[in-house]
Amino acid sequence: MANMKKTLGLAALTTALMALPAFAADAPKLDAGDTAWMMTSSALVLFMTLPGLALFYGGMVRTKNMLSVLMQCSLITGLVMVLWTLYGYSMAFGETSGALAPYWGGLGKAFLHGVSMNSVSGTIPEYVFFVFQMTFAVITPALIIGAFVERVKLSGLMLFVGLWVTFVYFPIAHMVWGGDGLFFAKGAMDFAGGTVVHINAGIAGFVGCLVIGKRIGYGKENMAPHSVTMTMIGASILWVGWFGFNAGSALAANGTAGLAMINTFIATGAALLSWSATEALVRGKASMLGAASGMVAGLVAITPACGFVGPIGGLILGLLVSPICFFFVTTVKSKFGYDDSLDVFGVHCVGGIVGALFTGIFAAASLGGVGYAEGQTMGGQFMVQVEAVVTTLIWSGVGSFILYKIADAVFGMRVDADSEREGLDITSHGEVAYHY
Amino acid sequence: MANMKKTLGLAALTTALMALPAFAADAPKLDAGDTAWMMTSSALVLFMTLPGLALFYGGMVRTKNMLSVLMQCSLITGLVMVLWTLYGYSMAFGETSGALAPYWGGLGKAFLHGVSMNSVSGTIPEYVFFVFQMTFAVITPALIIGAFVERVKLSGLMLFVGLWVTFVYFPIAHMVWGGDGLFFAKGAMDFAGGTVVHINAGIAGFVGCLVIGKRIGYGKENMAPHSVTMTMIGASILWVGWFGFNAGSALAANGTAGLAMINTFIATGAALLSWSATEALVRGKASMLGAASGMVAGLVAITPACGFVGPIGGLILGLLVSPICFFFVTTVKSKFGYDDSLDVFGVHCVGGIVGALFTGIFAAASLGGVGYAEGQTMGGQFMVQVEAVVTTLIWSGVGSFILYKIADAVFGMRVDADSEREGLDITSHGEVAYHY
Amino acid sequence: MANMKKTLGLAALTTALMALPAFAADAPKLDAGDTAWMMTSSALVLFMTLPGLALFYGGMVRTKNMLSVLMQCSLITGLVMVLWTLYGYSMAFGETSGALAPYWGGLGKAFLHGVSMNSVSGTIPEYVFFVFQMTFAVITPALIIGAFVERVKLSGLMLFVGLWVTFVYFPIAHMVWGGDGLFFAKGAMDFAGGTVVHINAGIAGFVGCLVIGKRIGYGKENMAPHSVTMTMIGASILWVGWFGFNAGSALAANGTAGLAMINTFIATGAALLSWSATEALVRGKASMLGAASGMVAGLVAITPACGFVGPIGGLILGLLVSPICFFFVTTVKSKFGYDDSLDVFGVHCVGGIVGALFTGIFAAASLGGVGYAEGQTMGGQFMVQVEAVVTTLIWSGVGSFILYKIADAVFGMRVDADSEREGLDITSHGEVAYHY
Amino acid sequence: MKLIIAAIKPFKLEEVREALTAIGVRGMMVTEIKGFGSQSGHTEIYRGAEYAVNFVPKVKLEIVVSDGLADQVVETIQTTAKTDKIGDGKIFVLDVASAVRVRTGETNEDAL
Amino acid sequence: MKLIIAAIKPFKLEEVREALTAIGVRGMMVTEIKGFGSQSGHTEIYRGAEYAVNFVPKVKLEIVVSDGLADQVVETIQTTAKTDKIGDGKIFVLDVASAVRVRTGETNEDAL
Amino acid sequence: MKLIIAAIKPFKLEEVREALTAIGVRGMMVTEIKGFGSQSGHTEIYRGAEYAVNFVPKVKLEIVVSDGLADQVVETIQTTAKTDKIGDGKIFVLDVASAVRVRTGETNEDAL
Ligand SMILES: Nc1ncnc2c1ncn2[C@@H]1O[C@H](COP(=O)(O)OP(=O)(O)O)[C@@H](O)[C@H]1O
Ligand SMILES: Nc1ncnc2c1ncn2[C@@H]1O[C@H](COP(=O)(O)OP(=O)(O)O)[C@@H](O)[C@H]1O
Ligand SMILES: Nc1ncnc2c1ncn2[C@@H]1O[C@H](COP(=O)(O)OP(=O)(O)O)[C@@H](O)[C@H]1O
Repeated sequence: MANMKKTLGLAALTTALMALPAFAADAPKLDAGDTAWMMTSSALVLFMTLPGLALFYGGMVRTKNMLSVLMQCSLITGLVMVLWTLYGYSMAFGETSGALAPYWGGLGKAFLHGVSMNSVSGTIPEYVFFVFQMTFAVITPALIIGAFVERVKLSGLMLFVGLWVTFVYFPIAHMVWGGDGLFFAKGAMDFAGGTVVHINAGIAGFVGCLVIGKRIGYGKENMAPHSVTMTMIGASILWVGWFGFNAGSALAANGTAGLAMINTFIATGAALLSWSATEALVRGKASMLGAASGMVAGLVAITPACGFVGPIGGLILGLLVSPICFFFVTTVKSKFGYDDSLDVFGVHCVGGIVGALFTGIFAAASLGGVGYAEGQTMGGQFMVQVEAVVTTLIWSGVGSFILYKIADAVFGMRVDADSEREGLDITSHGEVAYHY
Repeated sequence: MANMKKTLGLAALTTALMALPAFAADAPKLDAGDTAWMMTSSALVLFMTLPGLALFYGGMVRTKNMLSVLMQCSLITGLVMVLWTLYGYSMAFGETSGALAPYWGGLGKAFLHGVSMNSVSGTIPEYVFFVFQMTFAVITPALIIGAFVERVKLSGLMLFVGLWVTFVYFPIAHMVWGGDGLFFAKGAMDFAGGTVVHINAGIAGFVGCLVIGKRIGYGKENMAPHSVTMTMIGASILWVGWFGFNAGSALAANGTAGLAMINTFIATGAALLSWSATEALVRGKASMLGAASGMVAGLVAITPACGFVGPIGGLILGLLVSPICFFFVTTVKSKFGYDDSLDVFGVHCVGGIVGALFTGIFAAASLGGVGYAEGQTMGGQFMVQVEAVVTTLIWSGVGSFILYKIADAVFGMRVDADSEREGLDITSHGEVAYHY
Repeated sequence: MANMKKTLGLAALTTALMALPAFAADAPKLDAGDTAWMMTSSALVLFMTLPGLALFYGGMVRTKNMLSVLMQCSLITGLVMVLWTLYGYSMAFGETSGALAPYWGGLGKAFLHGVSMNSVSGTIPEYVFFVFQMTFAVITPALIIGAFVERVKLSGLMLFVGLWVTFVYFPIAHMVWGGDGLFFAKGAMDFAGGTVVHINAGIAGFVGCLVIGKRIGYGKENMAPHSVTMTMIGASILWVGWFGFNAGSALAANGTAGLAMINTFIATGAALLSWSATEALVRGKASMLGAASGMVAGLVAITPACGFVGPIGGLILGLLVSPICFFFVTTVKSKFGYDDSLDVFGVHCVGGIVGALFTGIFAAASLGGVGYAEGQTMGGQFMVQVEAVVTTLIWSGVGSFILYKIADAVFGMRVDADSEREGLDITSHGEVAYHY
Repeated sequence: MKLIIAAIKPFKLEEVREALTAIGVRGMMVTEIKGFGSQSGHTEIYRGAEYAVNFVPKVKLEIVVSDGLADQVVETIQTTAKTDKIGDGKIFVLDVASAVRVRTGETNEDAL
Repeated sequence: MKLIIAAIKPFKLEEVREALTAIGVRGMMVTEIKGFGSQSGHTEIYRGAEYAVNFVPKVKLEIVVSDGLADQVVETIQTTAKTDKIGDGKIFVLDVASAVRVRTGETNEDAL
Repeated sequence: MKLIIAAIKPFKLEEVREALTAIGVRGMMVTEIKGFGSQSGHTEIYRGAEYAVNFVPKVKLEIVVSDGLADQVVETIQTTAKTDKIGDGKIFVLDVASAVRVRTGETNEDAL
């Protein structure tokens, strides 16, 4: 998301942004309207994870694993909130000096040290800024699990998540969003976290499904979603919540938020349509699961772009992303045979990359976008975007691999075969989802 | 919804409204509080359609058609968003001159031409005004499908919806809400779209179920709702989302929005109770499906009234509407034998008419309402309301009939008998909703 | 919730609060940002009841009683809204004089007499204040039903609820929140209604399950939740909606709201984790139902505390509450053998008491809280909290007992054994929840 | 006594039940089953994965009747459940050694 | 060997299973069924539409036992499942020609 | 003709169906059941309440074949469904008196 400093940085270069009243004020002062919107946005982003993402994913697994998915999302939520409070916020948004300053924010704000009810961040209470950012830290690792549900071991997963947010997410968040962060200087455009959240989680999931291996019976047994209804509810909630994610990333209720919002509507509607159209062309029938996948693909792709591209750019981006993701979740996945169970890679990583790259293009003022920083060209910006994507893929890919191995060595990352057969709900949680 | 011009027009006549600070400002200037509320409202109205309406309807069909309902709502959402962006917004809210100006807004704002991040509409970004209005355009055709689910053909339906929004919805929206619109001059009171949305969709659905015909087995086989739970979830989400629909129609976070909100609470609670009381009296038992129906009936009836009548007027309107709708969905429907499967006519059209007519009465200052335009009497206003209702019924009824026939000729509006028996989920979408 | 007067009262004593701009203004004037937040909050609290609480509870009962739970929540919503409009608001927030003034607000505002679109309460329309408070009055009796679902008789329940809000809830709300209320003078700290809502409902439920008796087959037959998925959805919605409940209780979008919000996030995340950890330690497995219970326990405990304690205090409170509630719903309940079916006592009453008492401790400025009123000490405040808790337990416990007996004498509070066996959905409502 | 087992199309259940009641059948057990036979199933596709579902939803009736009534029951089912389309179902008849009514302990034909 | 088929009230399942275990039954198959009999169903109304549901939820047990045990099984079910109310259920006994245990290939009484 | 009733592990269904098709079985009825046997169930805990679930999900096949095919069907099921773990299931064979195809009225072996 565009934190204050970042937005101010870009604003200096973009006349459009300078006209907004919010930026006219010199000394930051709490604004009730902005605060209202950011509290709403924070609630919306939590809503995305619980129950949004949990249902989107949960609907796609078999009944016997439903609760394990809901539970993994819930526990990740609790764990990351606690870690964020203890040191995560400080690592990501604290300020430190010295050689490590580009990589983390230090521990100065650990345990919310020095932050009070009267602390203000931009025009909103710092507490609200804290929770808004926290909801991003929560959903990112929750996204990862889609790649290896139905077989992952809970203790190993929780250890992995604790390590991953500490060594991958918090540092990357600092590098991208922290005013003195490493990537910030390079001028990569990522309005609401396409890189930090989606590419990051997508590649971590991909590595995870390779490390953990395929489900027993994969490709042979029927692994049809146990409730496409739940998946549709989840996707819809994701859409609604994503307005908080994207328009909330303006950190104010202003014209930029309005731009992020209109894009989050139009690109998603377009992606929904184009996924369905692709299915109709390729298979003769458009499925609800496809439409839900299209919604999410559109949301992912517009995330980095939503505050930079114009609505027609958003529309085109939405139309483009679905066929590309469709190609990955059908052709590419089946060709290489990895079991990325709920297509975290095919939708989040690929959709995130498509979004990041096209942001570099559609941000051009000539294409209806807000324009580039002074002196930057489309080609130049595109290369910056490529660099940001590649760096994230490598950092998160390699980091995740190491952390999976550690968690695997300590607790194991996979349940035994009998438990997998019987289902994680009974074997890991001692309960079953439905008694109709 | 009360667009700026309209509200200002009424405000000139109503001292109550003149007192509001929002209207004191001369030059429109972005207000963060109003923007926060309108972004929230836009998200809420999308929430009404996905997953609200989709679940409300989907719960009432048989399992084998669940996904088809969810899918129809999703695809309509995507399609109308794209059309709204391309030309719908311009047709409805653009400005044009000449003889056709009362009927449409021209194509001056097609592709969002001339609208930028800095464009302001009232006190909110025009982008936010755009998306708020878009969510209304989305839900209206989605409401229609309830009349003929479980047998409608997807391709025919999508063609119909594309034509219908273009030739029925966008023009009516312009006529009612556009400052130079035909009906606007007549002074019809419709705060949040009872006419444009509910009567319009209700009559279109009614014509649709007559054109398409009854479901196979209608009246003989058990067509009980496959999940009243989903219907209840959907109705609840509709209620929550409707605060965006109604209070958002004030286009600001002010006293008028507060009035719309209190009415949306009280009328709905009253209608829920009175539907249940009616059932208890007539049948000895009050059902959850009835309570959910009552909620929706109350919401529909209060829609035109919510910014004009006082809370006690709203309470009475809520108490009245349910028994009337109950009479239509039970006695009238079974007497005439049409298969309006989910009672789009009986709830939306009838409820909308009840609301429109009583708005003309309860708006009287003597009855706690905001009062009429200068020189208008209760009788006079009532006749204006009747005229608006009848005009909409005819325009939409006839227009829809023609468009159904066109869509039927091109793609067909109904699936074949075997597909209907087997269920649309498998035959139209190649998937099934549940694998428990 | 902290109504204006109360907050002002405390503010006078607390330098921290005095710094907030909202309190600098002399004459109350409508603020669009505050209004936006309070309308959002009102919608969120309705969302908590419908469908949040209804699903949280409904998922835990057997299929045959699902609709009865949804229906009880719905009917209570409608009934309390109507009563609140007729006289409840006046009783709770009206102003009267004389000896009874500490106990009720009179009938001066019955039927919303004297309240108009232009009435302002603090910085928001009084209509919005009205609906926000109404949503609290709605959810409290709905909470009670969890103690005796699956056997309660609808007519008796509705009579009980009507009596209960009139003679227990409205007076207690006045005593606690009314500026001239009895308890107000004593200085009890209860930010968002831990006493009025949770302890109050919890003890009423407890008395109810004793009066009504155990379910047939309790302890012998399998009474496993019919859908833990629905319970998880409900708990998640409760969490999201609770931001309206807690942060909305600041009645403005300011730093206090931000504090309430951060606590509502962190305490809940911590409680979710600590319930799961407790289960893992005691039983070897952490369940989804447990995590959902932990969420709710955390939300309940933080309710009185959220505007007074610091985030680390909130974190610790969250960690503490779950093991205590766990002990009550497992050991204590099975030891005494009462059938508090969905643990209204064990979670809401016990959690509410834990929250109320710890509020008295963690509010200390030395522990990161906002500090006590001038001259108050930690020990002194703790005793005030104890007194408030005990008074509520007695008032509500005794009052509820009498009202159950009246309702039982008039209509009966329990269905006959055959109806209970067959399930309330068919026997009380004439429908069944699912036809898969 | 005979046990008659029939697999029929689900939407025919109500009609068959009425027809059987008319000829004096007083009880039966009905189960939702997945039928496999010459009627082909359908294909479901979820993202990349394609599943051929070879089973078709059917309803199974199990009816115990006296020997005398058995033929008539079989015939009634056959004529009522028939739609002349593939997948209409099958009827099987087995011998029953004895029957008991739980409520009264009555046995054999008295138990039906 | 005999196949004993019983339709009983669902809430009696656990009790019956325990009673049967006590007399030496070591296996059974349990199916949720819709029962039709003299116990009447109920009416559901959804908005205008009224549906008479003639079926009542029952549980069907299928148990194969040696001939020697069969009578005792029938009696145990009858006495345990009995509530003296209409709809308590029926028990039918059929002859079984042979039995096999999948895991070991053991046959007939050894397979049970 | 024989009625072959088999209770097997659910994930073996597809494999068994294919194996049976290969030897000429052209139809069957499949039901999801709860099995009780030596394979133990599991325990579920919901807040305070602990439930021992003694049943294990199984799939029941019912197949009517000509007498000649019966042995081969039993053998095929036995070898295909076998995993050598407890709970693999049972196969029972009963005599069938007659069969009818609903669509055509064909009887006995012609009906299969
Ligand atoms: N040999 C069999 N044993 C048991 N059930 C059978 C057998 N053959 C068919 N059935 C049942 O009868 C149903 C209809 O059979 P099918 O072969 O599809 O159609 P038809 O009877 O019209 O030729 C199947 O779905 C299955 O449930
Ligand atoms: N002739 C029959 N064949 C098969 N099952 C039967 C038969 N008669 C009754 N049943 C089963 O037994 C159950 C109980 O029978 P019912 O006639 O209602 O009660 P009762 O046995 O007390 O007279 C029915 O619901 C049905 O499942
Ligand atoms: N006597 C029986 N009658 C009917 N079904 C049985 C019987 N014994 C076992 N079954 C069925 O076979 C399944 C497997 O039996 P079980 O005893 O668990 O394993 P195994 O056959 O490997 O010893 C059971 O779940 C049950 O469905």
